[in-house]
Amino acid sequence: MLKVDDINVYYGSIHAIKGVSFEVEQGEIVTLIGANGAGKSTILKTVSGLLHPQTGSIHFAGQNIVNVPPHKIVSQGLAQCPEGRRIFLQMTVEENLEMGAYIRLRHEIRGAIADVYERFPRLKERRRQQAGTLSGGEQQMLAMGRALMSKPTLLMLDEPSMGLAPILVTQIFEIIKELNQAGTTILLVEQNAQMALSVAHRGYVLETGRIILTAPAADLLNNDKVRKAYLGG
Amino acid sequence: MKKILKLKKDTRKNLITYGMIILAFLIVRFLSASGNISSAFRGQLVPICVYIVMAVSLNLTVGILGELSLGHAGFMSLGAFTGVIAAIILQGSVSNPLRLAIAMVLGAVIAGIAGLVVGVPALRLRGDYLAIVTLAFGEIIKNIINTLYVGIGENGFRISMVNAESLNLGERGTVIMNGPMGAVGIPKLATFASGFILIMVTLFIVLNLQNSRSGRAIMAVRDNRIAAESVGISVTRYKLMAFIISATLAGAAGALYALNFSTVVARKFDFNTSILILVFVVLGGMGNIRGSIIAATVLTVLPELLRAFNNYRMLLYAVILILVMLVSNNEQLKNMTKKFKGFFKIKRPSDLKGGTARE
Amino acid sequence: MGFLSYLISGISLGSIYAIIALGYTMVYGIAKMLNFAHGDVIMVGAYMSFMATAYIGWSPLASVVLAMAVCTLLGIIIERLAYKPLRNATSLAVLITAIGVSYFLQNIALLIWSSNPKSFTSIISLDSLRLFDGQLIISSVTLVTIAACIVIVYGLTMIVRYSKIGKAMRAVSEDKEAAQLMGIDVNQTISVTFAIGSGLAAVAGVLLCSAYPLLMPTVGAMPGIKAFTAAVFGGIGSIPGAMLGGILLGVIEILGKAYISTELSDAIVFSVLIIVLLVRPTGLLGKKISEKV
Amino acid sequence: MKKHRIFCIALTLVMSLAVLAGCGTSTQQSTAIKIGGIGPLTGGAATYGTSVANAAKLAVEEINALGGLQFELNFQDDEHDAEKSVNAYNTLKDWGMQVLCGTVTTTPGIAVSAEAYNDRIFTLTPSASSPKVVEGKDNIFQLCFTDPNQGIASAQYIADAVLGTKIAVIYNNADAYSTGIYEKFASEANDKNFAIVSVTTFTDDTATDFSVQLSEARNADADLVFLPIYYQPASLILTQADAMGYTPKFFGVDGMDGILTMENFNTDLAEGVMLLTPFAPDASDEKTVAFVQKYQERFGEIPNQFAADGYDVVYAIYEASKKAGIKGDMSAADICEKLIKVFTSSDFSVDGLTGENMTWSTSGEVSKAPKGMVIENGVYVGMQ
Repeated sequence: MLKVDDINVYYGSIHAIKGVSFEVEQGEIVTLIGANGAGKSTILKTVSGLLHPQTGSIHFAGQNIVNVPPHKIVSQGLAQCPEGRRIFLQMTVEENLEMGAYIRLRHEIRGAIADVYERFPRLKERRRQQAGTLSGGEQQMLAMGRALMSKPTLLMLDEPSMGLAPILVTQIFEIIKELNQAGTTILLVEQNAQMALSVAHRGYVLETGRIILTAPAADLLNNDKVRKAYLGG
Repeated sequence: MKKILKLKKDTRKNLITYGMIILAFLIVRFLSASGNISSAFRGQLVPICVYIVMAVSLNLTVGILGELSLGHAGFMSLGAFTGVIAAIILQGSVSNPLRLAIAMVLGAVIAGIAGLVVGVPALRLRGDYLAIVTLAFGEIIKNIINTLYVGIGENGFRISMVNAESLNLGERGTVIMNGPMGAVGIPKLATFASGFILIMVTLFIVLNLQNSRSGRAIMAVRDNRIAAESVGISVTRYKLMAFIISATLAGAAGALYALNFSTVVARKFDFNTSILILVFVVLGGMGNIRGSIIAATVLTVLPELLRAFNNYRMLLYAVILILVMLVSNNEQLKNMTKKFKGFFKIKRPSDLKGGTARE
Repeated sequence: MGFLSYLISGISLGSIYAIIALGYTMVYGIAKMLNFAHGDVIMVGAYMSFMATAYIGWSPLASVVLAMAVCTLLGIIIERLAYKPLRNATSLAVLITAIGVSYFLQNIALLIWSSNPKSFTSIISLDSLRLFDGQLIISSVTLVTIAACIVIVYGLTMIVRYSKIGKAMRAVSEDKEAAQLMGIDVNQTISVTFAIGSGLAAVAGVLLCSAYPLLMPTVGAMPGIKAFTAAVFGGIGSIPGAMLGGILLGVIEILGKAYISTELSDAIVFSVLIIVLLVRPTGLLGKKISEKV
Repeated sequence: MKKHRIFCIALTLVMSLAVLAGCGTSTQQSTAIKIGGIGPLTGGAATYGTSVANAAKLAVEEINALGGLQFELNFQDDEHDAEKSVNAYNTLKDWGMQVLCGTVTTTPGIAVSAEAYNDRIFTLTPSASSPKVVEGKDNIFQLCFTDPNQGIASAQYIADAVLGTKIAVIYNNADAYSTGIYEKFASEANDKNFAIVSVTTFTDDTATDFSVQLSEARNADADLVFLPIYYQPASLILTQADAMGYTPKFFGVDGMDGILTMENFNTDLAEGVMLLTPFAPDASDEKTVAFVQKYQERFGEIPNQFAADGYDVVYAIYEASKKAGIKGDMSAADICEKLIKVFTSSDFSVDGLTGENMTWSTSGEVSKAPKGMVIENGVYVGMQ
C-alpha cells in the first residue's frame, strides 16, 4: 500500500534520512521505533509531503507521491496525526473536527463527526469548548479523531502516547487496535517501543537516519539488541 | 601565509573585511588624485560612508541582536542636528577636523542617550511590536525636530518651540535650527577620509563586540532567549548594550551626514530612510557585516547609475530590488550554488579539524 | 458641541484607518508578513474608481465594483509573483520585497497617471445631516464611511467564524503545517486572504478619497503606515482589534489636534501608541504570545 | 551567510562600474550651451519638478528653432531631497553643464546652490523661494518671489483692500515655503488693520483631515482664512469648509495656482478665492495664450505657475546669454561671471509669463509685481 524506496532527506546541509526503504501492506499496523532524533518524524513528514526527499521514491496505492503537495496527499486517503497533537487551540472541538474533513463534502461531514463522537464520547461532551481548554488525553483523542475525519485508508500516528498518563496510553493503544480491526491501515511512530510492538504486526528499527533492523513485531520484542536499546533491558 | 591560515576563522574573516575597506579607500584615493573619478561618484563618497556605518550599526540590532528596528533614522537625525549645533557653536574656536570630531562624538552621545531612553521600555517588547515602537520613535523625533527652533546669539544658546523670532538672538545671532526649514548654513566639514575613519571605528567596535564574550551572549539571546536566560545571561543588559551601541554609531553617522550638506531637514530622516537602511542590512545578509558594507555601497550608487533611464529610474530600482530578493532566496538556486561551491571547496586546516565540536 | 463634532471627524478618519488596517491584519494573521504595499493598493483602487467615473462616466457604485475587482486581481498577482516564491524565506526578506512592490506601484502610477494631482469626485452625493439646529453637521461621506466600516467588520467576522474558507484561514494562521495535514491548501488560502485584503483596500481607497478628495500616486503611503500602526495598536492579527485600533487612532489624532497642538499631532498619536504597547505588549486586543522553548 | 557571496561579487562588479562610469565622459565640445535642470520627478513633490522640466523643454525647443544661440537641456530627478539633489548636480557636472536651471524646491536648492557657488556655475532657480537659497551667493538668482516677500505682499494686500479684519491662518509647518511665508506675514500683521485670530498647522503626514483647523477658524469668527500653502491641501480645505458650511474668504499665495486646472476639481468650491500669483493660465495676453496652447498640446495638461517659472527661467538665461555674447565653447566659470554681470546690470530686464520687466538685485532676488487675482466663475480675474 505504501512503498518508500531509498529516500534521502536533508535539513539544509544536515543529512537527516539516509537511504531509508520500507513498506506497509494493507490492513497492517507497522511501527517505526528508534531513539529521539533518529528521524522517525522526519520520515512521516516526508511521506505527508511536508518535506521533500532529495532522491528516492514514495508510492502510495501505486502512485508516486513525491512532490505532490501535502493537501493533495490527504485527499488520496493518507492522513497523519502529527507529533505533539498540533490541534487548533483557538478553535472549538467541533471546528477542529471539521478541519479534519476539509477535503470532504458538506453532507459527509455530519456523518463523519457522528462516527468520531461515537468512538470518543468525551469529545461530544466538549464539542463547543475551545480545544485549548482540553486535557492532554482529550487533546490526543481530538487529534486522532480529527485525522480520522478524512476517512483515511492509511493513518500515520506520530508519538500518540507522548506526555500521557500510563492509563491513557493503554486506552489510546486500545483505540489503535480497534481502528485497525475496523479496516484502517496504520503506520505508527513511537518512542514507547514496548507498547508499539505489542500492537504492531511488523516493526522497523531506526538509528541516526538509517533502518538497521526489520522483523515481525514479536521477534523484535525478543531481540536482545532491541531489548537493550529500546525496551529498558 | 601559514600563520594567517592558523588564525581563527572569525579573525581571518574580519581581517579580510578591514582589508577590503582599506583597499577600497586607497583605490578611490588613488583614482581621485589622478583625476579618474566622476564628480557624481566623488559627491557620493561621504554619503556612502555614512550609509555603510548606518547599515553596519543597524545590523547590530537586526542581524546580531535579532530585533527588528524601523526607526534607525531617528538616531541618525538626533546625531545630525546635535552635530550641526556643535559645529556651528564651535565655529572659529577650533580647527576643522577637531570640530568635526567633536560634532560626531556629541552626536553619538546624544543618540546613545536616546538609545537608552527608547531601549529600556522598547526592548521589553518583541518582534513586530518592538518594530512599531521604533517606528513611532522615529516619527516622534521627526515631528518634534520640525517644531524646534535653536539659535545662538547675545543671550547665549536658546531653544524655542514657537518660532525663530522668539529666540531673541539679537542682531548678530545665528539661527541654527529653524523649525521645518531645518538647519541651514552648515559648514561642510565632512571629508571622505573622516568617513573612512568612522567606518574603521565602527567596524572595530562591531566586529570586536561580535567576537567577544558579550557578543556571543547577545547572539545567544537572539537564538534562544529562554535558554540564554536559564544559563544566567542577563537578557536585558545585553540587548540594551547592543541597542545603545547601534544608536550611538548611527548618531555619529548622522553628524557626518549633516556636515556634508549645507542644509539638512528633519523630514530627511523619516520612515523611508529607516527602511532604506534596513534594505541594506537584509540584502547584505543578517549578521553579515561585510555584506552590509557592500549592499550599502551598491544600493546607494545604483539609483545614480540608473539616471540614464530617466523616468523609469525608480521603477527599475523597484524591479531590481524585488528580483534580487527573489533570486537570493530561491531554493533551487541556493542548492545549485551549494553544489557549485562544494566542487571547488578548498580544504582549510580549520575545516579539517572536525568542525565546531570543541571550542 | 465642538467636542462632539471633533469626535465624529475622528471616528470617520478612524474608520478609514480601520478598513485599511483590516487588510494588514488579515494578511499578517495568515501569512505572518507585513505587506507594506497595502497602502499602494489603496491608491490603485482610488485611481480605478476615478477613471471609471470621470472618464467613462460610470455610476459611483459600478466604479467601486470595478475598483474592487481590479484590486483583488492585483492582490492575487502580487502575491503570486512577489510573495509566493518567498514562502520559506525569512519574514524580513518578504518585508523588503513588499517595500519593493510598494515602490513599484507608486512609480508605475506616476508613469500612468502622471504626478499631477486629481480631484476625486465623492461617490456619495447625499445631503449632509444637520443636527441641533445646524450646529452639528455630519457629512454623508462620514456616515457612509462609518457604516461601511461596521458592515465590513461584521461581514469579515462572520466569514472568518463560519465559512469554510474562514475556518481554513484560522487554521492556517494558527498552525500552517497541521493545516496542510488536514488537506487545506495553504497557498490557496493565503491567496484568498490577499484577494480579500486587496478588495478591502479598494473600498478604503474610494472612501479615503471621497472624504479627502485628492488623488496622487503617493496618496496611500501615509494612511498605509498609520493603518499599520492602528493594526498593531489593536493587536495585530485580530479583526476587532484592527477596528478598535483604527478608530482610536483617528480619534486621538483629531482630538490631539483640537485640544493639544496641531503641530505635534503625530507625536501625540505615536506617544499614545508607545504607552499602550508598554502596558499591553501585544496591543489592545492582541493574544498573548506563547513562547516556545 | 554564504548564499550572499555570489550576490556580493556581482554587486562589487556593479560598484567598480560605478567608479569607472565617470571616466568615460568625453570632452567633446558642442556649440550648444549645456543647461542642467534639477527637480523632483518622482515622489510626493513630483508634480512641481515635472511641470518645470516640461516647460523648460518647451522653451529650449522654441529657442533652438529660432536658429541663433543653441541650448541643450538635461533635467535630473532629485526626489525633493538634498542628498539626491547634490547627486543630480554632480551628474550634470560630469555631463558638462554650463548653466544650472534649478532647483525646483527649496531644501535641495540650498544644498545645491552651496555647491554651485563653490564651482562657479551660474544658477537661476525657477521656484526655490527661500531667501537662504541665494543668500551670500553672488552667482545664484531666483525667478520667483522669496517667501518673506510673499508674506509681506499678502499682508499689504489684505490690509489695503480691507479684505478682512479677523484672519485665520492654516499653514504647513513641515514645509519651508509655507512656514517662511507665514512667519513674515505674522510679523507684518502687527501694525495692520486686521488681527490674526487663529493659527493652525498641519504636516505632509496629516494633510488629510482639516476639520479641526477649520473649526478653530470658525470658532474664532475669522472672516478671512489665509492659506500660504500649495493647492493640493488647499483643495481639501475648500472641500471640507464647504461640507461644514463654513464660508469665509480664502486668500492664497502663488502655491495656490493650479487649483482651477486640477483635473476634475469642482471649481465652484474655489469661487471667490483670492490669491497672489504672478501667472494665470487663462490670461489673455499673447505670450500666455501661446504658451498654454503649446504646453497643452505637448503634455496634455494645463500648465501651472511652476511650468511658467520653468519657461521663464530658460528665456531669462537666453536673453542674458545673448546680451553677454555667450557661446557654447566657453567654460562654465566664464559664463558665470558674464551672466552675473548681465543679470545685475541696471539695463537688463526680462518680460516673461510671470511678470513684465523682471529685474534682479545683486542679492539674487527678483523684482516683479505680484498680481492679485480673484476667482470668479471659474477663472482668474485681476483684483484691484
